[in-house]
Amino acid sequence: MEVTREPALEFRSRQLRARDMLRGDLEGADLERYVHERVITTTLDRAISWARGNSIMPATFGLACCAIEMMSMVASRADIARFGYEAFRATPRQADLLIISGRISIKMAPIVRRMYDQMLEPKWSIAMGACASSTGVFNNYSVVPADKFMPVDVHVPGCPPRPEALVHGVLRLRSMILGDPKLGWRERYGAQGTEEVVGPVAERGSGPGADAENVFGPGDTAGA
Amino acid sequence: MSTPPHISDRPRGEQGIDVATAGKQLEAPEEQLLTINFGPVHPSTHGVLRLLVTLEAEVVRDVTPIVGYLHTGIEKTCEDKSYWKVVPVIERMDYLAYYFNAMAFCGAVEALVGVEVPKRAQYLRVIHLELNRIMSHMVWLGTGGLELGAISIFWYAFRDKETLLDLFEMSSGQRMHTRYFQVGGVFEDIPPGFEEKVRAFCAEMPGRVDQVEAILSRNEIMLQRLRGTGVTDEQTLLDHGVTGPLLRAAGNPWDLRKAAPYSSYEDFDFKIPVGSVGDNYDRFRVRMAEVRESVKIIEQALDGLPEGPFMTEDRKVALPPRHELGTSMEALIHHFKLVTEGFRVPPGELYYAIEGPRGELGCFVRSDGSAKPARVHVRDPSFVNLQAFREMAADGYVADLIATAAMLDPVMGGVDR
Amino acid sequence: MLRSYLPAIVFLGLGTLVGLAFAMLNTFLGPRRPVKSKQDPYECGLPSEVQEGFRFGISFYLVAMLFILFDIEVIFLYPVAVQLKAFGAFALTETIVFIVLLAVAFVYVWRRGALEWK
Amino acid sequence: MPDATGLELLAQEIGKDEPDAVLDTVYFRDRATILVDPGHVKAVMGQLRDRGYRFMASVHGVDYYPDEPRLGVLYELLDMEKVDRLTVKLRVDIDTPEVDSVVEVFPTADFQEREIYDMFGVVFRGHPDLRRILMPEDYEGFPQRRDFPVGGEPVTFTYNQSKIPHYTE
Repeated sequence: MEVTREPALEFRSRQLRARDMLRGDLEGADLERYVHERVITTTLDRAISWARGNSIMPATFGLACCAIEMMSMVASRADIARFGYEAFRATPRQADLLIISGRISIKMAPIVRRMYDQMLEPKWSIAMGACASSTGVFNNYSVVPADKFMPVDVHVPGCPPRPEALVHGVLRLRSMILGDPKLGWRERYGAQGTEEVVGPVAERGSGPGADAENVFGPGDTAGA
Repeated sequence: MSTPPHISDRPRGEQGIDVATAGKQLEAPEEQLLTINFGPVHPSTHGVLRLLVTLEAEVVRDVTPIVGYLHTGIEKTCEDKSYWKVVPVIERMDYLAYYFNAMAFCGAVEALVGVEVPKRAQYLRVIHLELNRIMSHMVWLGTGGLELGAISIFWYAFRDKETLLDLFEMSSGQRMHTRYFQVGGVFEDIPPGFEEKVRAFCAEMPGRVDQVEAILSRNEIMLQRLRGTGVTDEQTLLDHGVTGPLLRAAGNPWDLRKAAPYSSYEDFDFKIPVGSVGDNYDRFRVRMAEVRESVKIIEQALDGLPEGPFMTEDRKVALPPRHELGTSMEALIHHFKLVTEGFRVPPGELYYAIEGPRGELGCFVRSDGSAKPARVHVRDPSFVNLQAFREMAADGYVADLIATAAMLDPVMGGVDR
Repeated sequence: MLRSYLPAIVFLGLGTLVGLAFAMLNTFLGPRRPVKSKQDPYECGLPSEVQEGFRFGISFYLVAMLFILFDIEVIFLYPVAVQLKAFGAFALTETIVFIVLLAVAFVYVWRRGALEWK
Repeated sequence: MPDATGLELLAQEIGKDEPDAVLDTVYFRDRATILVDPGHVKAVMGQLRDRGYRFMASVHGVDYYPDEPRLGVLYELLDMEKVDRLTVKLRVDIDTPEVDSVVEVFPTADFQEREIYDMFGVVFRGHPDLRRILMPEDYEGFPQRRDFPVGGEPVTFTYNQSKIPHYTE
């Protein structure tokens, strides 16, 4: 299974051509093509999304243990300031990224939803940690996953995720905003059809998971 | 307030108290008083603490802490897990003192089962407990500095916190919630390079504390903000059940590590820092001095670290070592029994208290003879200390309210459980 | 005569243009998702109970007035400080008189206790 | 810890002033517990406070599901001078969960009694502000009782995937 790389323009070759252009060694057709590629073709949307992607201001919204790792992300080792996202705004009026760092109890859910509603447009949200993405360790009466009541763009796994994992999540969000989301592992390695949740028999089509039959009888949770 | 459709259909009557009249019984004329939410989403409430504050211009007339916004039902979840599975759940309760939660629970269960923890495991536990106490004080220092305007202190404090998390990762494999303590001892012996790294940390830590003290302790702004604010006398604190650095700052040297030594704390000599006036400045100095004392304890524990097993030999409770499984049949049976169902604890109930970074952290465990605890309750110091917040913050300025909340250091995971 | 003011006018025009652009840019480019609770006042995540007609205490205005007073004084010092060499000793004495006048006002305010918060 | 004989002496002393207040004394794992009749809990607490147990560490509720007076309330008392711990326990039936509040004697019981009311439904008479503290104010049911389901979401697997609505609907 060969791996699909980015389009042909390798980073190294682009760097060399930029250097030639700066030195003035690039003329004729090469110069035309270079200018055409770099300057003219950026549409207004891509320019705006480039500006938005590089100027995200997260909201200081710490809930539980993940907030401590979020603070470590701002601290000196896994430093988010390298990407310009260290300006944590206290009010939703000035923030456009809501990092839900911690477990959301049913008493806190309407407040998280209200905080998300009162944020600036365009806004994004990251469900940090297992408790915000799914209920994590606490699958009980009092914890609500973030997807239940608000749209979530990036789920960062971990309990708590390492600061580097959160920085990776934020960078994944940035590449989503810039319009070329990084390929998920299924698309990159061509593994569609291995999802463990297969549709009902009627809609399964012919993919590898099509002939999955239920080992346990309905309602039998002995294996879980 | 109509919430969007896909929020759960439970009616959302938020306001138990009638907020409009909350501050009315005070003597100031009505239109002067403003009752406002110093609410769950606030940069200086250390998590999701909500303070219903009644203000008269800048003076706080009345403050009511409203908690519960991080209630995760941990005690109910513990009743559904076998004993050795409870440790990771209970560690996520007070998420800055995870070794202390595990120590309280393991201490209670060891007392119930009657298992004896080997000397080396007790020393390893003391080392990790004191490292965790320093880490908890560093996070308090970082966030407390942010609230008092000393922004750069956040980076000083979190630099030391990162070294500590490296040590935890080295000994147990994970930065936070390490599940390093087991009922009957410790999960793994410390790796070879661990001792040198801890000694290096202990060598440089007092210098770091001196740096912070040089910046903060004689800083005029800090003195103005902390000295004389949030003053509470010792008897009020005792009536409200406050323990830990808050009580010691008021002059009462009550520390369970000295009063009722557990896990061989009696082998180490260390002093208990005690304040005199009981204001925020004393609380600040007491915690900084506690960090120095913890470093002393760690060094003594490392010097006196005995050889021997790091886990109890009682196979009914502890997993047999890996190599034994290949040879002895009993080890295989014990291993199978422990892994599938876990060990059974004779019926009984008891309360076991240790000294957490914020006060007395007690764990009540009741067992009904099965492999799952029938009831686990953790007496969290922040939850009890919050009750004295009204005595500390009433009739002060709003700025003093923030300084007092910073020095109280409530961790909402422990408060709401 | 108009020529000597041209740079100032151009500067003023550009200033307002750029200011307006940044203010209005978001309304044109940003997506619109009107939600009922978006316009409500933000009170730490909870619906706000404060009535609109709430009157602030008088001490707030007092502090604001004093601040404006002494802030303007500093603003006047900047141009003098920049061109002190050009004006020579005359400007120096003029500034000292200006500062002494305001210092007298400051001492009066201080003695009356307007700086302490009642 | 008051050892076994000390516990008996203490129980008799309390019994003298408060007739039939002490129902039973338990000495388990060298920890002393006094079982008290719910009606006399405030008087017993006052006496114990005068006898030196001036600090109350914790108040917590327990649901002894199978055996009969189901709800239990435990008070952990601490004598700081003699470093002495004592547990006062009382059992209340689930249909009439009424107990006197001890907030006048130990103000630290305020939040903790509200938590027991919130989690178990034990009503504390005379409590200044008995409301739910951890759950939303309009929540029905008492979560920590043994008959209250743990709740939570069924986990989606292949076999039950069609029965559970799609995760984010």
